[in-house]
Amino acid sequence: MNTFEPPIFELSGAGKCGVNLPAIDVPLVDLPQELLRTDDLAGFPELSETEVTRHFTRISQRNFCIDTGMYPLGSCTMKYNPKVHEAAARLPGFAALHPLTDPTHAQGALWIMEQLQSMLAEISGFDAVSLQPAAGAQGEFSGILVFRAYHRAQGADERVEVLCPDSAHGTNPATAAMVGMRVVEVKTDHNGNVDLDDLRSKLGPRTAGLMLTNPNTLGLFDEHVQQVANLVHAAGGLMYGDGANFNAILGIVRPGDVGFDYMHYNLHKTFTTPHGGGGPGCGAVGCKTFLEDYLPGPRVRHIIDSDKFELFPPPQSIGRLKAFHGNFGMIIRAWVYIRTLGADGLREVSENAVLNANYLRIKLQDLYPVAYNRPCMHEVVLKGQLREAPGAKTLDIAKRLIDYGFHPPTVYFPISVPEAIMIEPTETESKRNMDAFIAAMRQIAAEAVADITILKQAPTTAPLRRLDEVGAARKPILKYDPAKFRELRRAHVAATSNEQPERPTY
Amino acid sequence: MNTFEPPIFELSGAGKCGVNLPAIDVPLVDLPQELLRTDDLAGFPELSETEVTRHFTRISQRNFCIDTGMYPLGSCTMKYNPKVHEAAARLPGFAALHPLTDPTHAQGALWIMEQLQSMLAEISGFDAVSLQPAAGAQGEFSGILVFRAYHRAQGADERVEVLCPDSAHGTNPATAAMVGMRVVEVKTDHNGNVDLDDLRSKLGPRTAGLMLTNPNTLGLFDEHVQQVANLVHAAGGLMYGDGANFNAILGIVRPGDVGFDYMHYNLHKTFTTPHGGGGPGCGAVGCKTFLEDYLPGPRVRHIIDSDKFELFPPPQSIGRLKAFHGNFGMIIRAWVYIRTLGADGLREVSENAVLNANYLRIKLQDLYPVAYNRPCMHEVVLKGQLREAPGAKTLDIAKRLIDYGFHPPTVYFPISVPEAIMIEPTETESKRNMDAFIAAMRQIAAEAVADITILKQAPTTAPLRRLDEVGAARKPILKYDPAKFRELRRAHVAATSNEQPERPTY
Amino acid sequence: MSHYISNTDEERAAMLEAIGIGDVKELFDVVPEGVRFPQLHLPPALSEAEIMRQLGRLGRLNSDTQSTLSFLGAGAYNHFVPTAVDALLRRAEFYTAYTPYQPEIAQGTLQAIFEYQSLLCALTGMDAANASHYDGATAVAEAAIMAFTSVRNKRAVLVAPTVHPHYRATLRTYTQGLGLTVTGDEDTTGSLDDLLAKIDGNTAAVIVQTPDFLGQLHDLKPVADKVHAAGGLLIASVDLVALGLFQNPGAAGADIVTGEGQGMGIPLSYGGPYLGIFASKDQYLRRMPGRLVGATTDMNGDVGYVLTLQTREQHIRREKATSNICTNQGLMALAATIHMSLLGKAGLRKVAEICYHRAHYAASEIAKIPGFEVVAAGPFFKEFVVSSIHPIDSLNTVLASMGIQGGYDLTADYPHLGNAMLVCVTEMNTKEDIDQFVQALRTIWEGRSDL
Amino acid sequence: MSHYISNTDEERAAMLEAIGIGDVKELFDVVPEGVRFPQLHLPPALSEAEIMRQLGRLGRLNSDTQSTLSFLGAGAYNHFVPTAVDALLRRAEFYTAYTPYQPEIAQGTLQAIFEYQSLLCALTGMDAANASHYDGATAVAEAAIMAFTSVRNKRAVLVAPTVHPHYRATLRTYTQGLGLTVTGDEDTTGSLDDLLAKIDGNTAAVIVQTPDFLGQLHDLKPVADKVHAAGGLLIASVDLVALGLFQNPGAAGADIVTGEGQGMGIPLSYGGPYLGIFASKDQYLRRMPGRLVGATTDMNGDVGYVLTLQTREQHIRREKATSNICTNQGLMALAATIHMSLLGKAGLRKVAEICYHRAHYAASEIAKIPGFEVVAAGPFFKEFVVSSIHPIDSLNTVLASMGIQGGYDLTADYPHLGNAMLVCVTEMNTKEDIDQFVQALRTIWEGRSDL
Ligand SMILES: Cc1ncc(COP(=O)(O)O)c(C=O)c1O
Ligand SMILES: Cc1ncc(COP(=O)(O)O)c(C=O)c1O
Repeated sequence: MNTFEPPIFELSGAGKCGVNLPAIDVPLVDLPQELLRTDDLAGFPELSETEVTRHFTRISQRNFCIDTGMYPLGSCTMKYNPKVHEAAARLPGFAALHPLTDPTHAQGALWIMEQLQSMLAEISGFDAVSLQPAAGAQGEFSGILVFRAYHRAQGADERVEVLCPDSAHGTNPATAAMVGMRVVEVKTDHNGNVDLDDLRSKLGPRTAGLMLTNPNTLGLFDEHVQQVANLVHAAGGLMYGDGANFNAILGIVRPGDVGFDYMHYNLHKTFTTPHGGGGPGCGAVGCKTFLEDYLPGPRVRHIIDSDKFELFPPPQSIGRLKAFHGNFGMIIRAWVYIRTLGADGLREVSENAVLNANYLRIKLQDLYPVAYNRPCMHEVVLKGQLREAPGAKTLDIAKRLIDYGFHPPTVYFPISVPEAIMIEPTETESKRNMDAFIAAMRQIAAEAVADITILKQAPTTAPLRRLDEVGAARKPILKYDPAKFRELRRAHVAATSNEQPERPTY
Repeated sequence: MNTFEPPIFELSGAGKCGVNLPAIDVPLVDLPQELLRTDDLAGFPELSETEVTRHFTRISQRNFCIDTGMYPLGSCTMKYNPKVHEAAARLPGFAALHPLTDPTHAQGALWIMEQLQSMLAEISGFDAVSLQPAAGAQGEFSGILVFRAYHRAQGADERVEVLCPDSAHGTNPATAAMVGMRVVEVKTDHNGNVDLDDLRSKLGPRTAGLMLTNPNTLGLFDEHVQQVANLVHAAGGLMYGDGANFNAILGIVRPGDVGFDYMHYNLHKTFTTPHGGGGPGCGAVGCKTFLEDYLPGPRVRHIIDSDKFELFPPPQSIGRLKAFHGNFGMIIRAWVYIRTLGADGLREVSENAVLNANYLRIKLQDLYPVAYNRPCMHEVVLKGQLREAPGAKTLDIAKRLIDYGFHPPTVYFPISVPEAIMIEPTETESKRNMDAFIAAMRQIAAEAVADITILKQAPTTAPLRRLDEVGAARKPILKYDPAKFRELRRAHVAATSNEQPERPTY
Repeated sequence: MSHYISNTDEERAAMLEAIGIGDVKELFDVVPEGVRFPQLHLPPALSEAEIMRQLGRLGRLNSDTQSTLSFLGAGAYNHFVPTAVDALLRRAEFYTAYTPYQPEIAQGTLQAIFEYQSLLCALTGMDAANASHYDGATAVAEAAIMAFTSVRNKRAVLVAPTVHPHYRATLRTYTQGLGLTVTGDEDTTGSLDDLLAKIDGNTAAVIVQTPDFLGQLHDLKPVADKVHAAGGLLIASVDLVALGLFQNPGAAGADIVTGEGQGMGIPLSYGGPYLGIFASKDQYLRRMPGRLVGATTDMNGDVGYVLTLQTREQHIRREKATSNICTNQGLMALAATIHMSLLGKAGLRKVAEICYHRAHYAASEIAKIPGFEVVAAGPFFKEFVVSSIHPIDSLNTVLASMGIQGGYDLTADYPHLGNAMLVCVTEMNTKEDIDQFVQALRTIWEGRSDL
Repeated sequence: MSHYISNTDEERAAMLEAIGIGDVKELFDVVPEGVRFPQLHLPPALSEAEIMRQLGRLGRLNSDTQSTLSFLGAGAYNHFVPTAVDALLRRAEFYTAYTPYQPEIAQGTLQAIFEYQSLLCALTGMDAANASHYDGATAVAEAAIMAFTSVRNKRAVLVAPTVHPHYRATLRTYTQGLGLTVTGDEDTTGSLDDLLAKIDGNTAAVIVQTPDFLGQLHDLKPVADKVHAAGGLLIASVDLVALGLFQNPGAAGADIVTGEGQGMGIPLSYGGPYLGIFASKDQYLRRMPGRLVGATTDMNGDVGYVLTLQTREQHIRREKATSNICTNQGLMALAATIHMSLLGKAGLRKVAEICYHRAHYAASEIAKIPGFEVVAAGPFFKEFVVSSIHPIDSLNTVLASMGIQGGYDLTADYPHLGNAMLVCVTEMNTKEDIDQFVQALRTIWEGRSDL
């Protein structure tokens, strides 16, 4: 069924309105004429509710999503998003609760926040948690700000170097830069661990800390994580844990127990708050006691000798990261998740996630070389380098997977692995679907040998063929403009597969 | 994107469960062994919530629906279903209200029911309303039972003939038969009205009443409706109004004002409670005072000298039509609809519905002959008899419309019109979409001349091609059976378009 | 114009022009002038925010099962509905579609109905199930008609007095014009054995409910044997929830199985929409009312689903149809399908077990309170009769003031039971809830002068 | 196994066998033994019915805007959200998708973002808008950084004291490591003119909010002129709802427009997730943080949408990126897009008008009560300051007992105002509600000894 749908602006008609608003029931007063807008909201569309509903329903069907199929996007933990979470977050007692409500009248919400703080601390082995950060990147930002504040408090203003492995996610170096730190890259050894020699050579009196993802972005648990932590600590640095891959180790090992000082949780990954097509998330952070006072606030605490809870700013806080108290809508979902799974359920999550990833590894590694040949954690990084079809690129393999009904894995990340294909099935994926995915991957390898154009032309069954990204960047059209759309439709630029940029997708 | 999905039974795996149930928190007691089932629920599937969600999400995408496009199914009033209705019906005060709750503790629900009764009576010109019937057909059933009871109360047991126009919907004669009445068919005149001469000839002392849809199923307002009513009444019969087409005349004319004694409302058409893929509905009924005591119950009434409401059975009621008080979920939606549109909004509904239908009529009648050449009401009946392509059948035209992105109109109904195509755009359809529909119909007419196989092969862009309905009926497979499915998949019976049964769809 | 209307004044003017008229009113010239354009006296139109606020207020006037501890059943049950059911039901593709008459673009609905039919057959032991009937009452009524038209020369239907009173009333409404007699329930004290004793050569069908209205479970086998021996059919009215644990009615000999499916994923909604279960053995298929979906293949050989055996139905056969039913309870059947799929084998059994054990716990605790007695003639599932020295209506009024919705008052329907209420316990009533209920009854007993 | 896990024991065993191990534990041999498999001390797992019941209980401990009459705003607003917004947002295709990195199968998300960007540009008068920032606070903070990196050799940012206190705090958090100074708001009594007087050659940007935190509307034009003359940029923080009626910031000269989009279709949710608005003039585009969607064509020439200009972003440029933002507020941007599409031109204007007139009605009524004074230095939109002889916290406590949520207590943030509350009136507060609020204040005044 064709779901083509024009830009909403092309459905507009003068005088239509899609909402049923109340009448003005008070006396009218004068408007401040000099402050009124004078453009009659030019360019704003006018549609009925009927049309708006159809428009967004139709375009929605042009999306692949977790509920329509396997979405093995490495580093993103595209696990099933439980429906009960959606109902919970929409209960009026929470959805209609104003953030500045007197805490006495928001005890239900504060109770949930306090319990989530405690549970996250328990699961990760930290002493204190702040739920404020809006996403992982903001959690990282808070962490490096805390490192900076801590070092300054020790009089070590010169500690301005943040070490990041070459496999690190882009947000790690970008974060360090936003705090005004200098990024120092650390090599990966032949087993996919932090290269200890390289690390030693880069540590020193200017070291603020190391940002480490563990399991790392190669899907591997660092075999020397405790040694790495010891080295960093010995050099006076602090250990930042990027918790994007926490899904591999719930009930398996606590980051706080292997030397991390601070870490962020991606509630929108591990604790399955929905990705929403790009967000929102929650990048709650946890830390050891000695950093607790620097945490971003407000946090929630139990008022001693009472059954009440209150918000408070940590005494030496690096400050507010955003308005109000955090993305509560995500907090409540994560809380429901942990409360309904319990300790055993969480461990099952990780066991199944890791089992599934290793199954894919075993079944694909003969055709698609693994980046590092050892058991992986919740995801496996392969290389799209087919021995018998060197012309096939990871991008082609990814696009061809679409025709087989799968969302492609993350590609070209980590950038340290050439032609990387990073597959994270998550614990909710079935063996049945994984077997179909394996079959598709093997079939694609065969197609690549038999007729590479099948891959180069893919996808052919998606709502659109490959798009001209190069053209999009060369002449950006970032908002609707009838003239530019007319031109675009006339142009019919045929983007060829060779023009496709190869860039990380995660 | 491929949405093929196996029967849910083929996704089953031993030991999986898709719900999170509470533990048994009470002492266990013995089970009555002799009454237990012994088949271990053989054949029952076992899936995770993840899998169940995916299964139903995927199959849902194989449906066309109002929210994805124009659905001009004549007689069905496929208008937009407002989203606020869905929220209203799900408020816990209603959705979680037990029907046997002491009425003192269900006043909110009774208030709504009483007001809907009054509003429906006002809109239609009747004196009393019962909300009990579950659908139009059950409303009809109640009406003919009331007619029977009324005649019997007058000692006229011999009145056992129910007159139905040849254009009547199938439920009309089927209803009469269910009450044990004899159906007498009345002809349609050359203007699409009840043929008065034929009517006169069929009225008599055995006449229980006439079942008339007005506007009728030809989309026409009967030009002699008052005369018809007078004739029926003069013969001692009663007038039943099939309100399926009420959408044409809200605020335009009240059936009670033109001679009807009893009628049903299809809340799931006129008052836009969603069709749900086949149901549920609500076939509320209204009548004149002299029939009120026979209505099906319970009804709701205001308790005199109080601000309370109560349920009561009409004194000479034909009885209960179902358990409890009616499809309250539909009642509340219809109530919201009327309360948010008001009198002016209702009249706009009909004006726009009729305007839209006449626009289609004017734009298509040169190619597709109209059944009756006069202004229509909310729907227009054309004939799929293309002068220059006699090989094209209505079925082919309908199937080809799918490829153009439209749901086909109702076809082969009314059965009194050969190759009928019954188009009801409803008031919520846009001129833009109707113009596209007109263009598609005209294009199809051209294709029929140029290459009839285009039509015979259609649809080609739907999730499936034409299905083998003849085979389905010859060897019915009405439940999942692995062996039969294996056979079916092997058989690959190619159904040809010629084998397609032509049958009413509405 | 309302916010649902998608045309502008300009577009309307263009359409009028195309039609060749100046005003939309002219389209209604055919309507007799004296009655044209009546002024409707309706309350003023409300905005969306206003209506939702008013609904909030009205809703709070109702004591729903979330705001009280409810022990009310009697044919409508407070069973657990997983959030996933409604989340899927709310997909517009399902709920804004019509009956699947164009199978190429209605496979979602058709496949769901096919799966529904299959699940029901597995649960009931029948060969075929229709796509739904209105509710448990109309299903049993139409089953009686189906039995009557399936067997020859028998004009009597026997119905047990323990069949839901609303079902028995509906059965009488449905059959009043058909020249068939409904008897067996005149004496509400009558047992199943009394009913069996009434079977004779004129008996077209016997209707038995299990668990019956009073909660008791019955063995259908002896009933089936007796009625079959007399050439009639056994119609069983069942609770799908009980079937997770108890006797498969088909295996026990039932010919037609009906029931109310509300307990399987459908909210209470003050009485509807619910779900009429309708299933039978193969030999009665051609007399079955309602829609049926069958599996087939398309022109490419791909498996698909279509409405089938439509020659039974009103739109084809008109006055010769097996029933007049058209619109059914499609979306409710979908809800039950999703619900049953989520529960699966293990969940179905577990829900039934929780109900059973909790109901028995409640019964045994209530039995301990002086002034209350549990009246159970045999094994029961989730409902049981409690008789009391108190009139039930006053008892329930006091309970309501304690935030508890007591059991159904049986006084009117089964006067022989005296002051009796039908208590219902499901998986939604925790032990704590039950203890609170028991405590409330005890308090009432202790301060009995208050009534 | 939890009900989310889709594999059976058998399947798990088969996978283990394929991997060549006997127990899933072996996969974790790499984890240091001493810390492997810790026992987590978490509360026992609850069933779905139990968690929903507990949430019901917890929710009722909160005074939400449905259970009280709320006049609280201060950066988070009780605006009307049509049901259609959430109905569409709940489509799994939208909310369970990831960032649209594979455009062929993410056109739904991409087209929606493109439309969002377009709507924001129309509303703000900017040339480009990003796909969202976290919230109004982070948007203004990153706008300051963007301005700082866009103009050369200027290291100061001036911020008006009437910018939301949380935004100013966030701005300081964001800029603490970047060697740029934030000033202008040291004196909370300072006017906009005082701020303009501080502009000098080192001023990279001036940040002004309109309507400001205290509800006042400002003319941006003189600010823009002044800051442009000094070579700096004007960053405006706006309320999208006000833009339905009031000054187009782009037309008035703003270079970067940020704001909080919560009022446009997003529930209060105790403070988040909200929507950070971020838009700018073309010349600053290459320094813009966050995602951008552009229109293009596919291999067949069909129009489609892709993420574009990604070389600004962290996943490409790493430490040289314009920001570290990755996950944003995509679904909230979708909510705002649907909301704005539903409102359209007429609706946007009407909502702003209702807020304006009702707020002014409330102000004029409150001004009539002895003991209360409306403090307004100029035109306001939907919020205004009321000073009182009563301490605001005690006033609000009394109001709460009357079912009313009073205005935001300004005492801590703006001590110079004395006992002052920020009262907010939106289209959700009817005249009747306002009258009730006014009556409550009057009652408090009359019985003032109660405080
Ligand atoms: C390894 C890693 N680190 C950090 C992030 C950033 O988290 P967020 O997108 O929540 O800001 C991601 C997200 O993709 C990630 O995969
Ligand atoms: C003219 C007419 N009459 C009666 C009916 C029967 O109504 P229902 O399907 O609600 O039983 C219909 C429904 O399609 C109809 O179109």
